[in-house]
Amino acid sequence: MDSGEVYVLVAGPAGAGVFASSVIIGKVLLRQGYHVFVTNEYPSLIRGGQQWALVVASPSRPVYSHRRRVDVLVALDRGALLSNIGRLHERAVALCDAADATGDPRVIALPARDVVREEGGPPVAVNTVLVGVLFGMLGGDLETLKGVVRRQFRSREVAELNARLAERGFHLGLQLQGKAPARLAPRGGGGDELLLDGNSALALGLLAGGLTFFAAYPMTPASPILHFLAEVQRDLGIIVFQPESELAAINMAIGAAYAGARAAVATSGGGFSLMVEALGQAAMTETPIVVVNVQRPGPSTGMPTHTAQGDLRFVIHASQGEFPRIVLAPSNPREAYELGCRAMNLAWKYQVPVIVLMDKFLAESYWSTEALPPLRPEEGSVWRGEGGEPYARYRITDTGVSPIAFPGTPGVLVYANTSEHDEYGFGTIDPKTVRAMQEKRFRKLSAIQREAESEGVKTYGDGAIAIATWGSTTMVVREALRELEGVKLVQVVWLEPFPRESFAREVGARRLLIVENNMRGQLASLVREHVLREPEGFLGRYDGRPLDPEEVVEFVKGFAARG
Amino acid sequence: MDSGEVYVLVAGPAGAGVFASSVIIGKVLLRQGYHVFVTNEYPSLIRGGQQWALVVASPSRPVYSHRRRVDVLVALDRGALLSNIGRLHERAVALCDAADATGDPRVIALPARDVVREEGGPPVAVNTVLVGVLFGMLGGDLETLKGVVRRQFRSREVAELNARLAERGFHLGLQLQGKAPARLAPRGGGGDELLLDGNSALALGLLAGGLTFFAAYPMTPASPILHFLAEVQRDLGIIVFQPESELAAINMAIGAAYAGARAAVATSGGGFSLMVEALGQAAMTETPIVVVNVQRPGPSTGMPTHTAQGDLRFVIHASQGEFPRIVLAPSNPREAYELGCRAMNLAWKYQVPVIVLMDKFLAESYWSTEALPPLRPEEGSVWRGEGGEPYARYRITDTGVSPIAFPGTPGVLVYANTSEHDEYGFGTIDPKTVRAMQEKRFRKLSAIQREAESEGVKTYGDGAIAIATWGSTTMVVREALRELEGVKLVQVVWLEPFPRESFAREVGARRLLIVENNMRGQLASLVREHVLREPEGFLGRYDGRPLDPEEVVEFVKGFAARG
Amino acid sequence: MEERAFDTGRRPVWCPGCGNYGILIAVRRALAELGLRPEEVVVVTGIGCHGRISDYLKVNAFHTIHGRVLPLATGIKLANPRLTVIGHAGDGDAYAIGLGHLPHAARRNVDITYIVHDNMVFGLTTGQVTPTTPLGVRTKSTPFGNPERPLNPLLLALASGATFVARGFSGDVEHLKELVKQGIRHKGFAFIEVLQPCVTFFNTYKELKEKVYRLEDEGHDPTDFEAALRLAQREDRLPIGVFYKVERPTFEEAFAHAMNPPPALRRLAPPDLSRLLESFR
Amino acid sequence: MEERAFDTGRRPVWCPGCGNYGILIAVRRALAELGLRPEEVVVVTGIGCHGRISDYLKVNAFHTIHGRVLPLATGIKLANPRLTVIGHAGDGDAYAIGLGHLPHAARRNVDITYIVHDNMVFGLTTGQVTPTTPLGVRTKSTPFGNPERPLNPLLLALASGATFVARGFSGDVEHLKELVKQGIRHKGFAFIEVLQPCVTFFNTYKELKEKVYRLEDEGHDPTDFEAALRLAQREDRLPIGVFYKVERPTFEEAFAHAMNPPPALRRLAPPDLSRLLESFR
Ligand SMILES: Cc1ncc(C[n+]2csc(CCOP(=O)(O)OP(=O)(O)O)c2C)c(N)n1
Ligand SMILES: Cc1ncc(C[n+]2csc(CCOP(=O)(O)OP(=O)(O)O)c2C)c(N)n1
Ligand code: SF4
Ligand code: SF4
Ligand SMILES: [Mg+2]
Ligand SMILES: [Mg+2]
Repeated sequence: MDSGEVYVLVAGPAGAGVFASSVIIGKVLLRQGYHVFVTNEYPSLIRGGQQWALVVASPSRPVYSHRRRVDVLVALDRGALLSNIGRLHERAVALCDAADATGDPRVIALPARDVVREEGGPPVAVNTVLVGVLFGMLGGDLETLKGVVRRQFRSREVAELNARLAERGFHLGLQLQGKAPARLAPRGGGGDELLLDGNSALALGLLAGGLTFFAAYPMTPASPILHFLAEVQRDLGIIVFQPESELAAINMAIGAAYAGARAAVATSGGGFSLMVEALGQAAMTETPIVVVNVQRPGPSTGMPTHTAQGDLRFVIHASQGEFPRIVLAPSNPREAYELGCRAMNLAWKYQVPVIVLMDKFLAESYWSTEALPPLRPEEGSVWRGEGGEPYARYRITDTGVSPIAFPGTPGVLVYANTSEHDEYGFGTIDPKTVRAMQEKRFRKLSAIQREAESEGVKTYGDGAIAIATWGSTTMVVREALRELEGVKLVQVVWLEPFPRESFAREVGARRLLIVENNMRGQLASLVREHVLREPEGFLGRYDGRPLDPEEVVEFVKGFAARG
Repeated sequence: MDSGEVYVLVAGPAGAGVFASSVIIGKVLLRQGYHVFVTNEYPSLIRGGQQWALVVASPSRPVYSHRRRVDVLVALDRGALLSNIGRLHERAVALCDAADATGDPRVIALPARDVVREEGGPPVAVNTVLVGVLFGMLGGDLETLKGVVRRQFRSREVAELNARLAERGFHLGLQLQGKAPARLAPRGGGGDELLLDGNSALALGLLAGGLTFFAAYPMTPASPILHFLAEVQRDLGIIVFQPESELAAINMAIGAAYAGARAAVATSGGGFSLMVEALGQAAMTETPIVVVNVQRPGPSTGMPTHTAQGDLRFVIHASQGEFPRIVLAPSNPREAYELGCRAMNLAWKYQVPVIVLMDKFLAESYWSTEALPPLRPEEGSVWRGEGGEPYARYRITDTGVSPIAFPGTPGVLVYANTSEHDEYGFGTIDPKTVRAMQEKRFRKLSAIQREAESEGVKTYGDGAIAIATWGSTTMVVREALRELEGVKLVQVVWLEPFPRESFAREVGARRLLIVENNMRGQLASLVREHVLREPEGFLGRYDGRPLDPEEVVEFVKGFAARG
Repeated sequence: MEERAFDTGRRPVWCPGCGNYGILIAVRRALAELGLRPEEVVVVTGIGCHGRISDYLKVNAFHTIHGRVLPLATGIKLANPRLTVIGHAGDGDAYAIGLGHLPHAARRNVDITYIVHDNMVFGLTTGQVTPTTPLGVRTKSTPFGNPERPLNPLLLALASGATFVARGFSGDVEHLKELVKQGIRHKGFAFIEVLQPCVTFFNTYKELKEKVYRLEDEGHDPTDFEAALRLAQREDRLPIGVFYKVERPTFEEAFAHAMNPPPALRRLAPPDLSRLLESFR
Repeated sequence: MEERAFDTGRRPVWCPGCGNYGILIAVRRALAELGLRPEEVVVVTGIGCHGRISDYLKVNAFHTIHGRVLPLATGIKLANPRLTVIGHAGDGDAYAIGLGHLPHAARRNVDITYIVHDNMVFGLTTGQVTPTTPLGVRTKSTPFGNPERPLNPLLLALASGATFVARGFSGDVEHLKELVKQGIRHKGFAFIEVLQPCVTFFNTYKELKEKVYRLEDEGHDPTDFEAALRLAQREDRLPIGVFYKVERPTFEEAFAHAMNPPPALRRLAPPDLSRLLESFR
C-alpha cells in the first residue's frame, strides 16, 4: 500500500468499546510517530445499534480526513463483520473472534473470546485482544500499546488485565504478519502531539480565553463539551453546570457575564433555537457571550448523532431586529482551540454575541495535533472604575464600544436594558436617541469587519479553480487536494461579518466551486449576497455523513473536464 | 387646501380616548364618502404617556398613508397641545379646552370640560365634545356623527350621553367655520367601505381560510388579533385561547393541526424567537401551520409599541437545518385579508409552515377598504381515507407533497416524527432514505416557486427608476408616488421563496432603489442574493417610526438629480 | 383487542433490562383491555429513550421535540376530543426542559393521560443529571455529585391542581397497567409518574424493588388531598398507586361552542363574516 | 442609608393607585433599613408594568426579557455572590411564560430574593388572563370568562422545595417591607408573592383589603411545613407573612471551588492547561 498509510475500521454494537478501541489504536499510532485521524459513526441509541470508527494513519504526511479505503476491519461481533465487510478492498483483512467469522477469505478468525475467558476478563474486553492482534500483525510496538491501554482505565487492576489481553492478542497477531495488508514503519517524534477531538479542543480554547462560567443543557453532539468542562471545573476553579433548559443556560450565562464572569454556552441546533430570544437580549444589552453550536442534521430533531452544516444562515440571522454579531467556524481541533479563545476575546472586546459554529464531524473526530500554542484571555473593553465622567453603560463612543463595568464597582451603577435605552440604560422611545443607539451598536461593525477581512479567509494551494468551503468540510477538501492539481482552496473562517473583500481577492478570476455539507448551498448564498457572484458549481451532501474526499475529487475533475 | 383633503391629529395622554376619537372621526369621514387613513403612535405605558392619532381623509383619491401635514389638532390636554403644536402648519388650528390653551394664535380655546360637566359626563368624555367641535367647524354631518358615536358604546345610556356631547360640541364648532383650515365636501358612496386595521383584516383572512384553532400569547402589536378572535370565537364556533407561553401556543397549534384543525398563531419578534424550534418541528413533520409575526423594533424587547421591518431575514432562516417555507408580507388591510386566507390555503396545500410578516404600522393603522371579496378555505392535500395502498404519512411523491390524513381516519395510522423518518414515519438514519426525504420535502419548492413568481410581485406606475419595497412601506411609497414622476414601484409580496424572475423582469434595466423600515436593507440583501444585483440606492428608517412619504420623495428626487 | 394489536412489530432498541419494556407492555395491555382501537388512540412522545415507545406502539403517534409533549397533546385533544390522547415523557423531558407546561396542564384539566418515564437520568444523551436525580449522585454533568435537591413530581402535580395523580413502577407491570387504565378512563388530566430504572446509567432496580409498595396494601383514600400530600413526601418507602383523584370540568368543555363537530372533523366551508364586518363601518 | 438614596428621581409611569407604588416604596425602605449600598444591589426585572421598577430603584439593574428573571438572577449571583440579588417579576412573567424556572430555583436554593407582583392580570399588554386570574373573570383574551382554575403560587413554591415562602400585600407597605428585609436576609431562595391590585384592568383592592390578614395576628410557626401547606390553600381569607422558612445549603456553596475570588472578581490570566492535555496523549 502507498507510503505506509494504514486504514483501520473498528466496528461493533453500541457498548462494545468501538470508540475506546479506535482511540487506543490512534494513540498508539501517534506515539509511534504517525499522523493520525479518527472518525466515527453511530446511531442515536444506547444499546443495540451498530457503530464504527475509522483510524487513518500516515507516517509521512498530515491526514486531513477519512477516505473510503479500509485495510483492516476489527469486527467486535458478527453483525459488525457482516455490515462492514463490503467496505474492504481486495487485499484487506478482517479480524474477529472465531465464533463470528464467515467464509470470506479476508476474514481472520481468532480465539479472542477464549483469551478473555482464560484471563478472567469480562466479555466486553474482546476488543482489547483484537487491538493487540492488530498491532502484532502490523508490526507495532508492544510496550507502547500496553502503555496506552493501561492509561485508558482508571482502576489499576482493570488496566493490568487489559494490558495482558492486549499482549496476548499481540502475540496472536505476530503470527499473522504475512497476511498484513500494511506494515507500520515507526518513525521518531510524535511526543508532543495530541490526539484531539474538536469538542475538547473548543473547550480548551474557551478556557484559554478566560472562561469562568459555563452552563449547558446536554444535546448531542455538543454534550462532550459540558462533560469535559464539568470534569475539569475544580482544577480550574470555574463554574460549570447543567440547568433546566437551554433557555435557562443562556440566560444564566448572560446574567453571569453581566456580573463580570467570562461566560459561554454550548448546544446543537434545537437548543440554539431556544436560545434565539436571549441572543437578542445579549445583543441589546451589549453583554458579551459566546454561544457554541455543534451542528447535526435538521430540520428539528433530525439525526442527533450525524453531521451537517445546515445552520449557517440560521445563526447569522437568528433573533428579531438588527444587531452586529460574529460567527466563526473552525475546520479542525487546532482552529477550534484558537477560535474558542478568539471568540471569548472578541466578545469581550466588542460586547457582541459571538457564535462558534462546529459540526458533529469536527466535534467527534480526532486529529493528531501539534502542541497547542499558549493563548491568553484579553480584558477587552472592561472598565474597572478608574475615575472620569459619571459612568454610562451605553456611552456613545466613536467606536460604538462603551466601557463595560460590572455591578459592585464602587461609585458606579450598571443598568442593562433589553428595551431600547439611553446612554444610562433608561428606557426611551425618543427617535433621535433610538437612532443614535442603533448606530452606536452598528458602529462596532467597521472594526469587526476589518478583523474579518484580515483573518477571516485562509487558503491552500493555487490554480485556476477555486473551491470555497467552511468548517470541517475544509478538511475533506484538503484531503482531496492531494489528488487535484490547479486548485486553490479558499476556507471562510469568519462567516459573519462576511470577509467579502478578502474572499473576492483570494478567489479573483478563478472559476469558483463551493463544497458544503448541506443541500441548499448556504455559503454559496453568502457569496451571492456579498460578492454578487454565482458560483460555477456546487457540491452538497445532506445524508448526515461528511463528504468523502473521493467524491470531491470526482466532482472537481468532472467540472474541470467539462471545461 | 388642495382638493378638500383634511389632516386631523388627535393627541392626549394614555387613557384619554385618543384612539377611540380617531376611529370615530375616521368613520364619520368614511360615511361621508371620504377615503380615510388613520394611524397612531403611543408609548408602551398604560397611563401617563402621550399618544396621538392622525386621521387623513380625501374626497377624491385613495389615501395610502400619513404625511407630515396637520390641519387640525384636537388636543385632549395641555401636554398634548404643547408637544404637538409644532406639527401644525401656518393656517392650521388647534382645538382644546379653555384651561389647556396657550397664547398661540392658532389655538382655539373651547369650554369642552364645562359642557361635559353640564351634561353630567365623566371627565374623560371631553374628547367627544372636541370631536363634535371638529365636525361642526369642518362642516360635517351631525346625524352621521351622532350615529357613529352611538355605535362606539355598548351601554345605551353612555351612547346617548356621548351623542349629546358630540352634538353640543358640533354647535360650538359651527361658530368656528370661518377659522376652519379645510371644509368637508361630502360626496355620496362609502356605504360599502370598511375602516379596517391590518390586524383585524389579517384575522378575517385567517377565518376565511378556514381557521378553527388559534392560540396566542399576547404580545404587542400582535395582541389585537387574539382579542378579536377571542371575541368572535363563539359566533364562529372555533377554539381561541391564550396558553402559558409562545412555546405552548405554537406546539398546541401544531398538535391541533396534526389532529386535523386549521390552526394558526400570532406573535411579535420575541415570541417568534420562542417559536423557532417548533417551526422546524412543523417543517419536519410536514404539519401545516400559519405563523403571523407582527414586527416591532428590536433587537430584543426593543420598542414594543413602535414599528419596524427588521425581522425579514430572521423569519426566512429561522430554525436549524434546511426546509421549504413560505413568507408573505401584506402592505395594507386588503392584502392582509387576502394573504391571511392564502397563507392558510398554502400551508394546507403544501404542508409547509407559512409565515405572514406584518408590522405595527400596518397592524394598527386603519385604511378605508372596499368590501372584502369572498374568499374560501381550500382542502389542500388532505386525504380523507379513500382506499388505495396502505397509508404512509410521508409517501414519496413526484410533487413532494404526501397526502395528509388525520388520526381517527378508519384503517389508517398517522405517525408524525421530528426525527428523520421513512415513508411511514418511523425513525431512520439510512443515508438513502434520509436523502430521499430531504429531497421530497424540497421537491415542493418548485411548485411553490411558480406560485411565488406568478403572484409574488406587484407593481405600480412606471418610469426609469424602480423602487422596491415590501410590507407597509409600500403604502408610504405609493403615497409618495403622487409627487414623483418616472418611477415604477415594485412591491415584493412573497419574500420566500423569492420571486427572482418576476422581480428581475419587473425591474429590468431600471435603476433600482430600495426603501425599507430597517437599517441594514434586508430586502436589499435578498435582491443581492437572488438577483445578483446591487441596488443603486437605499433608504432605511430605524427609529421606530414608519417612513414619511416626504422623505421618500426627497430621497428619490435627490437620487434622480444626481443622475 | 389483543395486546399484540398494539405492537408495530419493531424490535425495541432499549438496553436489555431497561424499565421502558415494562411500561411498553403495561400500556399495550391497558389499551387492549380498554378495548380501544389503534386508530382512535394518539401517543405523543418526547425526545429521549422513552420517546422510542412510539416506534413500538401501534397507534397514531407524534414524536415531538424535547419537552413539548403536553402542549402537543393538548392541541390534539382540543382539536378532536374523540381521540384518546396519551403523552409519554422522560424525567428530563417532563421535569427539566418541559416543566413549564406541567402545572398548566394540571390546572387546565385537559383530558389526557401523561405518563412520565422517570429513570432519574438523561438516558439517550448518555447519562446526565435530571431534576429527579438524588442529591450527590455522580453523572457526566455532575462528576462531583449532584448539588441540587431533587424535585418531588407528585407533590408538584398535587400543588398544581392535577385531578388524577398516581405513581407506578415499571417493575410491577400489572399494577402499572391498572394505573394506565384508570388514567385513561379518568375524565381530565391524569398524571402518572413511573419509576423506571435505567440499567445503563442509573440502575435503581434493587433499591426500588425494596422501597416500593402498593398503596392499596396499606389503604389510602384517593379523595383525601391532605393524605395525598403527606404520602407524596414519604421517602423511606415509595407508595405506588393512585394518590389523588377528583372530578372537575375539563378544558375541552370550555370550548363546547366549537365541538359540534370538533375542529378536526369540521367540513371546510367559507365562514359568514358579514356580522363581524359591521364593527368596521 | 435613606430611602431616597434608592430613588433614581424618575417619576413612575404607573397608573395612579397602582399597587406597584407600594412595592416600590417597600423595597426602597427595606434596602435602606438593611443598610445596603446601591452599588452592591442588583435588581433583575421582567417585562410588564412591574418591570418598570428598575427605572425607579437606584441600584444596579438588568431589565431582562419576559419570563427570564430567575435564570438571569441565578447567573448574576453565581458570578458574584457578594451582590445582593433581587428579582422582580409579574404574575405573567413568573407564572405563565417563566414558570419553568421557578421550581428549579426553589430546589436549587440559590440565594436570591424573588418578588412576584401578582396583579392577576397582564397589565402592560392591556389586560389579558394570567395563571392567577380567578375562574370566570372576563379579560381581553377570555371575553366569556376564564375557563382555567388559577394556580396557587404559594403551594407550588412549597411543593418545589423553596426555603423561604411568603406572601405580602402592596396595600400593607410596612408589613411588605419587613418581608422583603427577611427575604433578603434569608440565606437561600426567598419567594415573596405580593398581592398587587391593578386598578386599571383588574381592581381587586377592595376585596383584598377585606380578605387579607397578617399571619402574625393569628400565630403561625414558619418551620411547620404541613401548616404552611394548609395555610397556602386558604381561600376565605388571605394570610400575609412568612409561611415557611428553613435553612439549607445554597447553590453557590456547591461551587466553593470557584469562589476564591468568584468569577466576576477574578483577574484575567492564562490558565494552565498542561495537566488537562495529558489525557490527549
Ligand atoms: C431542545 C433540545 N435540547 C436537548 C436535546 C437533547 N436531548 C435529547 S434526549 C435528552 C434527555 C432525555 O432525558 P429524559 O427525558 O429523561 O429521557 P430518557 O432518555 O431518560 O428516557 C436530551 C437532553 C434535544 N433533543 N432538544
Ligand atoms: C416573549 C414575549 N412574549 C410576550 C411579550 C409581551 N408581554 C409584555 S409584558 C407581558 C405580560 C405582563 O404581565 P405580567 O408579567 O403579569 O406583568 P404586569 O404588566 O401585570 O406587571 C407580555 C405578555 C414579551 N415581551 N415577550
Ligand atoms: S440508557 Fe437507560 S433508559 Fe435508555 S434504553 Fe438503556 S437502560 Fe433504558
Ligand atoms: S395597568 Fe395595572 S399594573 Fe399596570 S400600571 Fe396600571 S394599574 Fe398598575
Ligand atoms: Mg430520563
Ligand atoms: Mg401581572
